[in-house]
Amino acid sequence: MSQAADVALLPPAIELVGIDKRFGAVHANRAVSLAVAAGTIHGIVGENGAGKSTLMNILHGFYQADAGEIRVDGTAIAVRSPEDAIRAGIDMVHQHFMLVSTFTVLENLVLGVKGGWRLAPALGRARRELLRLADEFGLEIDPDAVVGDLPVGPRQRVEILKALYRGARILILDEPTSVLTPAETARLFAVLRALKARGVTVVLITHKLREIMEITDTVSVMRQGAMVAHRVTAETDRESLAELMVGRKVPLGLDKQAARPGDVALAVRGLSVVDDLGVTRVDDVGFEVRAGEIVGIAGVSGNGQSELLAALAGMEPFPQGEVRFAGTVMTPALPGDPGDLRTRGLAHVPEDRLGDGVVGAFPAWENVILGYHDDPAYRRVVLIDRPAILADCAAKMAKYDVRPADPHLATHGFSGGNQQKLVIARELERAPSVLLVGQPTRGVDIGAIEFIHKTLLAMRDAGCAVLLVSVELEEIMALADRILVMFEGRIVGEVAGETADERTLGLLMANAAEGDGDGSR
Amino acid sequence: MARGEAAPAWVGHVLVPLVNLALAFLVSGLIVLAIGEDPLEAVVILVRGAVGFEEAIGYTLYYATNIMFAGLAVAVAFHAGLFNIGGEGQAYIGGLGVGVALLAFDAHLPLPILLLISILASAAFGAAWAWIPGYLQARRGSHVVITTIMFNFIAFALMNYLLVNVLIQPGQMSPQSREFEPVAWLPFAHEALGWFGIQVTRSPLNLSLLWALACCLLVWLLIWRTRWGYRIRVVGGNEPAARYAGIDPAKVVIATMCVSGALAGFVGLNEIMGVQHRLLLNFTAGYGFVGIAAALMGRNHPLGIILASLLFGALYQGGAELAFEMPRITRELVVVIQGLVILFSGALEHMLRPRIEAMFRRPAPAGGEG
Amino acid sequence: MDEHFLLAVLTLDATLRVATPLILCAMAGLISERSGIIDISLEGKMLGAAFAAAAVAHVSGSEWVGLLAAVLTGAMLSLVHGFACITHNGSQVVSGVAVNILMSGLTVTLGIAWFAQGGQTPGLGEAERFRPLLWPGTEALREVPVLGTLYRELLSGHNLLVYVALAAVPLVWWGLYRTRFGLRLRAVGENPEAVDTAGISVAWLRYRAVLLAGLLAGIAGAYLSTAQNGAFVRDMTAGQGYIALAAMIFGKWRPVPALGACLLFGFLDALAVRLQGVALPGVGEIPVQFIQALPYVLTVVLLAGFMGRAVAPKAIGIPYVKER
Amino acid sequence: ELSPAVVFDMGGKFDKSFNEGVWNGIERFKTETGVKYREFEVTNETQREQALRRMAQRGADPVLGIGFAQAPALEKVAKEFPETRFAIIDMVVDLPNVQSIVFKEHEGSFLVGALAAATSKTGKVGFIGGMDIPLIRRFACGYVQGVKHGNAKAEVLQNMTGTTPAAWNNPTKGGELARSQFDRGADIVYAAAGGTGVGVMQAAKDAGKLAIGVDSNQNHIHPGTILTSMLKRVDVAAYNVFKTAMDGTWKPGIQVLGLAEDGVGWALDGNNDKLVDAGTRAMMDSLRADIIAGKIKVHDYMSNNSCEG
Ligand SMILES: Nc1ncnc2c1ncn2[C@@H]1O[C@H](COP(=O)(O)OP(=O)(O)OP(=O)(O)O)[C@@H](O)[C@H]1O
Ligand SMILES: Nc1ncnc2c1ncn2[C@@H]1O[C@H](COP(=O)(O)OP(=O)(O)OP(=O)(O)O)[C@@H](O)[C@H]1O
Ligand SMILES: [Mg+2]
Ligand SMILES: [Mg+2]
Repeated sequence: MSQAADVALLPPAIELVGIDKRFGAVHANRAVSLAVAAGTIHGIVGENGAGKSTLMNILHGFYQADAGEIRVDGTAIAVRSPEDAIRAGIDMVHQHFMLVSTFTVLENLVLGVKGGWRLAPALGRARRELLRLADEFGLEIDPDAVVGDLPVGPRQRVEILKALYRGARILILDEPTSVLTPAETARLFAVLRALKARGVTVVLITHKLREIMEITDTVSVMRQGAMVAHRVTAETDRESLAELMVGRKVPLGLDKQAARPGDVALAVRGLSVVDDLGVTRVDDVGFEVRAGEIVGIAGVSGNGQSELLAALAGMEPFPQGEVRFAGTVMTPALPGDPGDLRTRGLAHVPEDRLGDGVVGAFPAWENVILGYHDDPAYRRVVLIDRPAILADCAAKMAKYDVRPADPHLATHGFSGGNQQKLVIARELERAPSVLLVGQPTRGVDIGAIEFIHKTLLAMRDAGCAVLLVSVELEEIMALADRILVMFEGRIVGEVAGETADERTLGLLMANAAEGDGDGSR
Repeated sequence: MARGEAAPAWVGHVLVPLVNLALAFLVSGLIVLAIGEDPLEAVVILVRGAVGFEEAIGYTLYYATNIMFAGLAVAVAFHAGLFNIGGEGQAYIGGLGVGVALLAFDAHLPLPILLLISILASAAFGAAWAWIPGYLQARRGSHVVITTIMFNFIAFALMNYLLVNVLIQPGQMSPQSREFEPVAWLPFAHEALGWFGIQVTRSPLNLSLLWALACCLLVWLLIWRTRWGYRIRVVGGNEPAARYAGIDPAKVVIATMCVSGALAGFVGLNEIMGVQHRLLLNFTAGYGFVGIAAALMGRNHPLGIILASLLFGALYQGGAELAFEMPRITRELVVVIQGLVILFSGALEHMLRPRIEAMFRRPAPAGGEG
Repeated sequence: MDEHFLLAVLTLDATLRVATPLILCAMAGLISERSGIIDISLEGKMLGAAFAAAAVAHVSGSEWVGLLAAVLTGAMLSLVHGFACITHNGSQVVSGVAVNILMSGLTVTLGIAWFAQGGQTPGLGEAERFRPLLWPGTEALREVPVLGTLYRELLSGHNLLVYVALAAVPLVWWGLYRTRFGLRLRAVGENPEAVDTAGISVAWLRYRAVLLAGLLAGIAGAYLSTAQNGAFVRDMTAGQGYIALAAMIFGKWRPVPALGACLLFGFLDALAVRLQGVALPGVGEIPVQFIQALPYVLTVVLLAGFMGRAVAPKAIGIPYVKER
Repeated sequence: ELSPAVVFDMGGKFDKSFNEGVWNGIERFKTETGVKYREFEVTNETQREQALRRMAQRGADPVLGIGFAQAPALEKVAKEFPETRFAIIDMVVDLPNVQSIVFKEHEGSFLVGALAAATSKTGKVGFIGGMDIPLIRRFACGYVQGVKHGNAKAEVLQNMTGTTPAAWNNPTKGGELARSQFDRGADIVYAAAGGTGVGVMQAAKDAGKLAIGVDSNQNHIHPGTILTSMLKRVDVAAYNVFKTAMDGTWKPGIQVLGLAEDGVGWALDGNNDKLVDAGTRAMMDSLRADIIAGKIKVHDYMSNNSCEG
């Protein structure tokens, strides 16, 4: 990047000066200052809970800072609400999508836009503008699709279109890529570059340092609420950023031994799953997973991976097929029961941890027994054995470095990464014979990713059969011994782990996906 | 955030509720003043009438017993994510169970067995009345709020029919059954205390208070200390997670509604076996609805429900005393005061909380978790 | 045959009369709940408004001023409800219960204080009530067989508020689905954060929703005391607010199905009234209590048999708190 | 020195009928004698006993309980306070210190039924009760006999308002019931339903039909619309309890007040005299005389829990 040195000379589009924010006793932002030059892409990295989202939410007016100043194009402005921010041209794509899932794309688009009281003209205008934007940035989307029916990739496109439609000059994206496939990420970055070319200033939060290196001009690092470093991207590298974030050296590669597969632990034959609307989501799928190997399932999200996992875990009945595991056979006539499967040694890390994997309102210790609540070890006669569970929870928290290590904290009070660690601890610590894992590191910081990957490999080496579903190609390639590619409910290819590379896999997924370009349905 | 709480616990748990209560009384006082009575005197009469003498305490506790049962019923259902508005009907039918059982057996069996039968009958009848809405919710998706409202009306029609046509004491004007044999009367508190040589004034307070307190303990154990309660809370907290955990939400919903109905049915135990000693119309007197407020004010926790029930019991009894002593204060004005208490202590409980807690906040520990 | 036809028409006519307050309240509840605020206080608002309407109509001599008072009362109670659960994040159910209890006591207390008739308001004269409106041509069409009867009995001859209730349904529908305000209202009941981050005030939107609900419940109250009846009587709402709530849920929080549910309730009620004491062929005379329970039983049966799961607005009942 | 007390029942003293009648009577007593009384309105089953006992404890005498539902409580309390004089209306409590006053509602209802039959042009009349309970059946049964006596072919439509306590305070439902009866051809409706009757009378007025009031004289509510009111002189009864206690002529025992005792009757005043012509008046007088003389026997539903005698 030749213009790297110029970046610092450009006038700042936004300046945050001495932003301070407390949530109760938690000091989320400590006198944070940040300047982002106009027309550049600025990255923010930091561990889970470092205060990145808080800082950006303050810039967007969602939270109010306790102290500090926000300047846009050099003038201090008061940002008391998102309305003020939007008026100043600041818009944000939030970490958790801010979409109304029962609305269509178009309706979501016009939600925040001012204008007459009748809806029809506004929708008409939005439709035209949407087509134009889609054209200009390659952000195609069906304006009449109901958002709840869309896969995450297109959903995020809606979020970006929302901001563009409102005429954002400064666009904040909070972990936009954590839910995207590489192809989708690439398209997002193309959009960001196009925006940059038109003078839009972009702030990008991500945990993936590769992406920081790829797209940003400058980058800031946050740790424990404070801003610890600003760097010009071209003048730094992943290792030093990782060290700045975590405060220690983080090895970025995994040393993985060759697998020593044993007996078949999980056998799937002719499995089909049909959803509530009668659409076939999994179509005649068959494969085997052996003890001591990791089988990865790659694919663009929404191609049946979720339904496959749900069916294997006994959560979803299926009209066709047969699943053999630990001496039981699940068939349409004999549907499995998740509780029973668990006692036979099946563990399941669900894709959607807050949706399926935990009860948000429960304290951590209660979620650590979810699914295993009938285990005699957790009860005395009829009453549950609280001390035992608390001790168990504390042990798991220590082993998996869950922060804060407080078993009594409500689960939704943990960051997503730490929630994930809780779920993983719960499922892995039972020494299962078969482990189903969906998106194990979605939205998790690099320190934690490293830990989770190591743990999964250790499980494999201990003889567990692991079925890993992930949209992160990098992750699949790093972990899986065999990789199956799923497309439209079918398995369209298999690649050995050591020979796989991003190009072949991407091609497999892309070739197959040709007819379904934007993934929206 | 729990960790960040810097104000002492008593401020949140004692002071704030007291201030809210005072506020409710302040507004009530203005109304009392407006009708030309002395508000201070009214407060004195109200408080004295609620807790000032043995009989008053007896009545307060007697009302609290009913409200506890009804509140527990609402709370248990709430933990499974169900809004059971049908406590009134379930209590009514629970009372029917007690009545029918005692009419059948009171001449033949001793009290302990009759008590056991009555507890079982009220629970079974109440549970049965809640089972249908529960079943329909779980298996047919019929919204439990509608069905329980409907079942309240149906319960009243059923009871009206049975009392007027079947159970009425022959030759009686009043649609009520015959009086049970005295052996089938749940001992009053004044009688029970009398066994131990403690003399207190008579009141309708009876041994079902003990059962209510036992139920509070049992509900607490059930909800927070057993895996059945765990299942209930998982279903209420996150239904997909329940499915993930191998818990069948439909079964839990049905079972929880039955438990809820059984608890509501115990209102019938207190009223029919404990106080009225006969089956009669309208003995539920709206306790099922007050139970909703008590449960929510008590945050669906048995301890909170006990406190809320005591508050409501005191208002019932003190309010009656107030209407008795001050001719210009009608029973409707007492209802107004009750409404204001629910408004300020329940719905507006967060109004002053932050400000009051801020006044007592200790400086936050340096360098909070970040 | 002709007589049966007339009776059928008259039953439908009664259905309309009975359903009117239900429709108004169901629409009120729908607007409020679509914005995420549970409205158990329909009963109390309607009661308060009924009292205000009758009291003010009596004092002023005009049903219109009474209606205004009713609407203001409904709105005021909505503000109380909103203050508790929008501004102060109180429990919506507790707040609703409080309003109901408060109104049940306050209406009678004020009634005794002002009119000394035991909480009842003085009976209203012809000029102080909403009287039936006779549509033009009713007499001319008198002799036309079927149409004449339908026109005379079913369409014409209701008071203004009945037509207001009927008009409220398409209006609410239009408002909800065809205006920007409606879009935002529905959004805030599903995902208030999305509305907030779009730069729209969640609180102000919800306040407007509960105010509209208060207005409609106010009209329902005025209907009870100044149109359908000619005075306020204590607790005269007799649980209709709850029935309206049930109808709204029955209608899955949508205006037209909710209207259908209200009409169904009204019809079952009107039917039950006419079945009392009638000996049914084969069964003989059914005990009156069973007939009285019939509407409720049928509702449950219909609900279980023909209605899928009703999905409530996602954010309903949850106070919108950003920082915990 | 006399300190009388009254305990109203759940309907409350302003229930537009029965309790309110009592209230009117004792208010008259208060204005005439200047003696104040204590009062209480119960809100649930348990308060009856509490209130009665509290009255007795406070030295009230006599203590008047209103309504059949108070009988068990009054019996209990009267035993505890044998020195205190008690009275109960609508129910018999057989104790040496209790005066029980019951009315022959069926006789009064018979009379207004006969008047309805004589006035009806359609040969169909209606009856609207609050709740289906024996007392109301007694009203209905007497009314039906009166109607049939006046016109053997006449038809009586009957409706009950509800099954919850709201049945006594639901004018809307009352009005709807009345309209349904008008729709079916009735032109006179007798309401024995407390506050619900307000709606019945309003509906009659709106429809240009006639209504019959109950308990107290309700003719003034809509002059020209109320054919008559079936009077149940609880006001007189209540007044007498206090008055005799004051005079020292109070006696325990059972008083059955029928037409002969002027305990029940029908109301004729300036508000309805145009509705009842001279011939009809004469007929009513002779009917009354016949009942008193025993020439006409009005069957009491309570005697055999059936309207067939
Ligand atoms: N709404 C809130 N209420 C209370 N505390 C909060 C809230 N949001 C954030 N916090 C606190 O602020 C701290 C910073 O959170 P923030 O969301 O900014 O982290 P982050 O850097 O975005 O983390 P992640 O990478 O997990 O998204 C957290 O540790 C948390 O304790
Ligand atoms: N409602 C809340 N109350 C308290 N703390 C909260 C709340 N919401 C978020 N936090 C805190 O904010 C931090 C980040 O939260 P956020 O929701 O951004 O996490 P996340 O994106 O799910 O986490 P991750 O980046 O690990 O996936 C966490 O440390 C958490 O403790
Ligand atoms: Mg974040
Ligand atoms: Mg995050």
